[in-house]
Amino acid sequence: MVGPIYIIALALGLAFFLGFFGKSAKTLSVYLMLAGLAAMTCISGTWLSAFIDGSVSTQEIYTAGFKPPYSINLRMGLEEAAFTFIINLIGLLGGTYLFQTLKKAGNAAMSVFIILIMSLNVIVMTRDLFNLFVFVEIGSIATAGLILLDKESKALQAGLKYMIATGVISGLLLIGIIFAYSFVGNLNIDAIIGANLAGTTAGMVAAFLIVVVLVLELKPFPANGWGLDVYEAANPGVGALVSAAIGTASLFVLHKVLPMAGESFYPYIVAVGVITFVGSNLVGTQQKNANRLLGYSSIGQLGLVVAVIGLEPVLGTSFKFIAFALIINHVLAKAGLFWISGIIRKANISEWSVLRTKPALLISFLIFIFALIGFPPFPSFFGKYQLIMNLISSDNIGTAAFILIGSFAEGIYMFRWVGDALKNEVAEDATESLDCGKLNKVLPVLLMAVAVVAAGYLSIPFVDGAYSTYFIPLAFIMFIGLIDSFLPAVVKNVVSIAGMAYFTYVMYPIIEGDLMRSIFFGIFMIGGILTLIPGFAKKGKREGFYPAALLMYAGLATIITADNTFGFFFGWELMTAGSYFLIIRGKRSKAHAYSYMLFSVAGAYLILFGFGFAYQAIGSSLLEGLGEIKLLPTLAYTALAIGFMTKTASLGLHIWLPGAHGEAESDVSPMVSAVLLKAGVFGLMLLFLNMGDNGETILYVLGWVGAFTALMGNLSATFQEDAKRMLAYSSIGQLGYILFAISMMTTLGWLAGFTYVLNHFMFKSILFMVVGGIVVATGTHDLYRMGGLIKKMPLAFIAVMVAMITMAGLPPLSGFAGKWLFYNAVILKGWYIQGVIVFFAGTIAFMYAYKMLHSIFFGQLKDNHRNLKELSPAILIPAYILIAGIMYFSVFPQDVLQPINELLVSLNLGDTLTWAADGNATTVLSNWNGNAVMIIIVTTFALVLLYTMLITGKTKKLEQFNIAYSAERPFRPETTHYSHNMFAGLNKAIGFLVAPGITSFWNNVSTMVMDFAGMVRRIYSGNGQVYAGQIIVYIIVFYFIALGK
Amino acid sequence: MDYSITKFLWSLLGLFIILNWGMLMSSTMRRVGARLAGRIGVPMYQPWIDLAKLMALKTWLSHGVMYYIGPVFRLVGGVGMFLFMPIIFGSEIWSNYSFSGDLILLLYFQSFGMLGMAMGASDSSSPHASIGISRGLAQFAAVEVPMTLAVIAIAIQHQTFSFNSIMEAQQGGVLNWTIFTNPLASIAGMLAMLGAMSHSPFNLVKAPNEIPIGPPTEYHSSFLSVLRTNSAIIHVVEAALFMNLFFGGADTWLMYIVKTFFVYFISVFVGMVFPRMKVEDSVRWFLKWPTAVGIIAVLVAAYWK
Amino acid sequence: MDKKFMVALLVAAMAVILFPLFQSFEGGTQLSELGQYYTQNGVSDTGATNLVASVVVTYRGLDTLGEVTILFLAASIISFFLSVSKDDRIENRTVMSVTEILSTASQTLVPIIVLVGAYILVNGHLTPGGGFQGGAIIASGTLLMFLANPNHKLNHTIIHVIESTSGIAFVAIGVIGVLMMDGGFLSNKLFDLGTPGEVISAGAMPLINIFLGLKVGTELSNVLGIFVESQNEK
Amino acid sequence: MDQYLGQVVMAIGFILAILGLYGLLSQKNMIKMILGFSIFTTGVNIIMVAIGYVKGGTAPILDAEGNAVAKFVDPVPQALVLTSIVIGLGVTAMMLAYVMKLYQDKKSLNINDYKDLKW
Repeated sequence: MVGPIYIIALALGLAFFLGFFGKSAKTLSVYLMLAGLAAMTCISGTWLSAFIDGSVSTQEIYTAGFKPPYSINLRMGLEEAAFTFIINLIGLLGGTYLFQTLKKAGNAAMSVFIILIMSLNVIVMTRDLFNLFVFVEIGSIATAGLILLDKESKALQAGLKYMIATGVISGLLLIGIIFAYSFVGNLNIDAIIGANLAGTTAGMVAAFLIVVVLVLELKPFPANGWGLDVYEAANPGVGALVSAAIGTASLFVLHKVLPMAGESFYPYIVAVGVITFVGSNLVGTQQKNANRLLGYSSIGQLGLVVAVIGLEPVLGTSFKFIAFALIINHVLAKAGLFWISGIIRKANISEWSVLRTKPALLISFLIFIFALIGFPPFPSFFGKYQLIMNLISSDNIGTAAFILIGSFAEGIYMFRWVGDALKNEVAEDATESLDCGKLNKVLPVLLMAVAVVAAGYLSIPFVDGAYSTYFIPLAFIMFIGLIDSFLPAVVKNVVSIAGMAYFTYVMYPIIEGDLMRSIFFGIFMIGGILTLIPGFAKKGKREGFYPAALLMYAGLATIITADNTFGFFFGWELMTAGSYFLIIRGKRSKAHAYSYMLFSVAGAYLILFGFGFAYQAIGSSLLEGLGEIKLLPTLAYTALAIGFMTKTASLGLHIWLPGAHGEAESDVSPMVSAVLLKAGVFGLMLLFLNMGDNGETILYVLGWVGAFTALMGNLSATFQEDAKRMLAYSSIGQLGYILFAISMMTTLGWLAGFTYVLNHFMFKSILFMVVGGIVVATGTHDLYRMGGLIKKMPLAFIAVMVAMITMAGLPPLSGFAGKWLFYNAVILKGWYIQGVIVFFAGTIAFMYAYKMLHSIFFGQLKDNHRNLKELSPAILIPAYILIAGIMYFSVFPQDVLQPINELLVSLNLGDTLTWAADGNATTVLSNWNGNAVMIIIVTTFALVLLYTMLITGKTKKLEQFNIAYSAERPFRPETTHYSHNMFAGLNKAIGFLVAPGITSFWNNVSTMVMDFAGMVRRIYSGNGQVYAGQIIVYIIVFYFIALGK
Repeated sequence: MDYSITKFLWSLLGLFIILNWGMLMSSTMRRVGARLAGRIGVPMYQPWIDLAKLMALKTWLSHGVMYYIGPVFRLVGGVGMFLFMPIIFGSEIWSNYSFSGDLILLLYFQSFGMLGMAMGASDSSSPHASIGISRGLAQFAAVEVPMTLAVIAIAIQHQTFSFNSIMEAQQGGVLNWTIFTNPLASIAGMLAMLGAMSHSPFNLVKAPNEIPIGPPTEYHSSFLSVLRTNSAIIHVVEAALFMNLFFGGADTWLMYIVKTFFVYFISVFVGMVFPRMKVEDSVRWFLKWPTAVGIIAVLVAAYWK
Repeated sequence: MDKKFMVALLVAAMAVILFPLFQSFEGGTQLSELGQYYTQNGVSDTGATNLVASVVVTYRGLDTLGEVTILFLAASIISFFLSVSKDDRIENRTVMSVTEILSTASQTLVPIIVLVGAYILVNGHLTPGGGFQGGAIIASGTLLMFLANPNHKLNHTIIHVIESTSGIAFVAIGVIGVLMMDGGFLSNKLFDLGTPGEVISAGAMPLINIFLGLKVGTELSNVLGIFVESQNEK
Repeated sequence: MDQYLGQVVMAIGFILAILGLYGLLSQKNMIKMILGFSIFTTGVNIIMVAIGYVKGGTAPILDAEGNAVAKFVDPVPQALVLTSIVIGLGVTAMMLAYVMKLYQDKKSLNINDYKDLKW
């Protein structure tokens, strides 16, 4: 194996050698430089693989032939090998990426480039403090040089600021080092660590200076204006190096040197890291410049790792994995993003929509962003999960909370960016500035994207509860993604449905015997297949649709089949990501998908937070831990409940839903409404079953929340003019019922809940499919622009009517089962007033049911709809399959409800309902025989119809306008279709209840955060001197907080 | 579960009695109203004449399938309500098909006819029909609140939703009637009844006199006869519902007739005294006083439970 | 508040932080562990009588390599972005005329300065001095030349060749140390250590000092040259 | 005097470093800032030298025979300071080059005029 010292020799020799060429042979020089970098990568790579094999042990490299501490020594161990490999790889790919730029800049720039990478290698390997200083300086100067690659005025300014800042801190570092030498008599890092430098006051000051400077090298918030300017002004290729390679090396150094300051100093490093992570991401929310935004994000991510480094004593054996996962994730994703930025060459993130013209880059971009936020299957997901678990297990709840807040803040700007990229208009001349003709620019980006996925896969063995089977559906989705651009939607639809059916078949045995899981699994999978069928009505390729839909369903399936919190959370995040991509496909969905994502991410972090307590309780990821929470159970359960309620869109957390569901594509709405929302219900059920006595208060509060959600949702639906938004609000209301029902925690309540879950799944699928199809056919969302369609679409009308009768809970259809169970449950539970609110909501539901039926199917047919035909069978077939389901449930409710009843009794929710053999259900309060009701009503209907026909006889159909209308005969359908503001009277009376108070509440919150961020970022005044002053202030404040006592 | 033909015929007989009693009651009230206004009014047999005439008129015209089926829905709603409620307390013959459900079923089945009717009238394409329906639904929603509160209060009080059990609890003297044992719930319930009966002041839905608004306006001849039949039935059934809940039910046909007349009379009498309200006012009114009374009733019932 | 006052406050606070360091300093009572080792074993280890030189060149040779690299970097970067393209260059800019004394003196002094530099450089392992010091003195000769004639042109090709050659030689010596002697990078024991005190002694140290001096001298001169030439921009 | 030589030099080093820092942070003129920086690094270098001082010690250079004739000062800081000086030189040269280039751009030496990047 080639000695690591050759990395230095090779790089320096090559750098000096390039000097021979002067200004000539530039192309050759670039190739030489790349060859050198490749050789360096190979050297560290062979070491790394040898260490992973276990065929070598840690090597100490002595220079000058003397043993340390008398001479400088380097170390090559597993960690050093890994870090140098990352750095060299980024160097190699970064050099490849910068090929043209470096060639233009000349041989000097290439020398600087290779020296920079070399210095980072030495920084990682050296065990001598002063040697570390020298190579840190080399790195700084080389960076200052590379900043100038583009020779712009801004870059010059940034470079000067950078030099001033690094100059000041390196002087202080030198003072620290020389005094450390004075106290210990040695410059060897291991010797200094062994010597208890921090034991004396002065020794502590020396150690403080060393550590604080190394922290400052990582640009901690808020003393980091100089770093941000570099990110903004430098060539993105250089930004990638600064963020990925230099940041990585600096982290390693901090880790190496930190023990000098002693155990007691670690918490301050944690604080520094967390403040940086939260602060930088928060301030970043105001940023629109892509490179500067990446700077904020880089600084934040590095801050997170700094915090992890400070947490080393706490994290124990997981430390290395967590730190490495976060670093590798940051390196790969951030380098990739910077490189994309260099290809896109658009300063403002709102212009990044041009990415859509390059699908490969767009997918890479999305992979990087989702990796940064910590979505599966990327390494940061694994790292963050384990980090939060360990933090809460070790009682560092505040730290965990702040880390999650910081992650959320990062999401705020990252998803705005994604939204811009996916939805903004592409300007006509936008592609002109693109610089992706050269393979050497694009290839590194794609490599990073592949690498970050691979790194996620490699993380599996390190996290408790992670199985490689979670990647199987992902592999299928990747396959669909690969064929996505070539095949028409029909083929992909068939493949997707087949894939889902097979997956269902394979996965079902895992949950067989668990009825609760089976029900939800059935809803997700059968619902998934049924909601995919309307896709046959769509034409074209529908690029991106199938990967997204399958991602969502894969996530849903994983949630159900997982036996541990990790798997659950893995599925939860997959589902969130998939549904986000589905929702954002709608024409006007950008803002709605954004708010959906923010609520989802916040909810997911709350869930993760709550899972931490479960992990704490049993020391593993198993779901059983949820029932064992002893540490702050109320906090944990509340966090989990709120987290799940972001998905069920309960009152206060619902504002994303109407837009997200209403504006989604016609076949996406049933997926995200009828199917997806049940994931939140499943989560809540799981939670409630485990809360035990700790949950009494929470359940009581949630009962009220559910009741008001139902009222608010239904009332808002009544006042909607937009057909799909009406259905969306209706979903909020229905989910409110469900929340209320399961909050009762009784057999009857839960039975009602399950009835609602099943009914809502069926009727909302039908409604969204059919109404979605009608919206597409008529070309309008507005109910008052439709009308009279019963004559054109009788089958659609019957489907909607059945669904609406079910929703309204009228006997004899299955909706009444829910109502009946509800009444019984409410009285037995004693939640009377809440119950009345829910029943009031129920009667209101009746109103929008009528409004929708009337406005779409009755009244006046519009002139431009005269040529409409019945909806496509692709929509009607799944709708009628679901109607068959409703009918079965209505006629034989006991077939469905009796097993569930037995399940609930076995769950100790009480035995309060008995079933007779003839289908009569009895509680202590009441009885109901669904079977008999159906027989009687059908018979009566038949007899009455017969009677009516007898006395009426054969009729002839009237013309459309053949009505008396204020003594005039109308001639325009528009003037005679009563639909707009239909319930004006109700609105006048109680419309104030649904004044958009909650929306404005959240608007105010977001404005406040934004204003705060805008205020804080004023500290980045742009003045290099001020930045230097801020560094000094930072040191002073840090000193007086940490050592002031 | 008795689905025998005998049972069916007994129910049919009950239905026939109720239909005629409903028509008689309606003509009585019309006469009472006329006298109050200083007119003579229609003869007592007028409803029968009207019904016969309407049935005899064969229509040729329809706006569509739903228009045709709307009255059917409506009548099924009325008949169904009748069938799901026992007529005479303690009588197996006159228990109808009340075994299939109880108060909850009845409360929800009320809407069945309404929805069908609403759709049928909508199918006529006349905006006036839908205007009337929208008002009716709004008012119905508001009325349901005190109604639900009253029902819940009674259910708490008697710990049952079963008609038989509720009536049973009220046997043994006038003072055992809910109106005396639970006056607050009864007040809320009776106030709700005023709305449910759609008489003045809560009859903007039909508003028969001033403007041609509301579902019945759209129907003529035999369709109207179906609706008339239903309205006769439903008035009695509604009154019987309140009788069963608050006035001890009926253990003989005589009591049935007396008590339903009395309940029905209350609603008509109020209508004669108060002028019609706008729909937003009636919504506000129902959500204010009757609801407040109902909430207190529930709280009191829950307290005494 | 006045900005300067605030800065003064900051600096004062900084002084407070640094004060314990000053306070702990006892004025030098004894040698550190490392210092002791070097004074006792320096000569036998490296064969150089100048212990500073033995530390700089041998014990901490990697630092020195880094140091050279920094100069190289600075020179490269400055040349990269201060270089003036031919089109923008004024060939001979008019400058204030230099006095007779200065120009004459420079002609005599420059060779002497270079000679002194060379001496210090060659004897670096014996007497105070070494590659850096020698190189710096040589560069001061260049400075004097520029002072005497601002339009003087340095021959960049020669400078680059010397610079690169000596740099590569430095690295090569280091690598040979690893390959041949098994002594580690930049080992001094390439050649016989010889008799301490003689010019040809101390193993590779004199050679390294020479390359170091050449490199430092050329790099500093180069930086000076670039600064001067950058003034020729139109 | 000899008794306190170490402390005196050390004090001078600290004072210079602090003054240099003050200059760097308070002067608007970028050349003066760089002068401040130079003074700061000089102060640091002096501190380094002072650290190596041993009372009564001489330069760590042996006599011609290679024998220690006297008590030496510590050679390590002396070696380190050499490196430190060169680094300081490199950094200062770079800063000056930056300032020259910036001046060509805007014809101003005031640091407040170079705030194009912020927030």
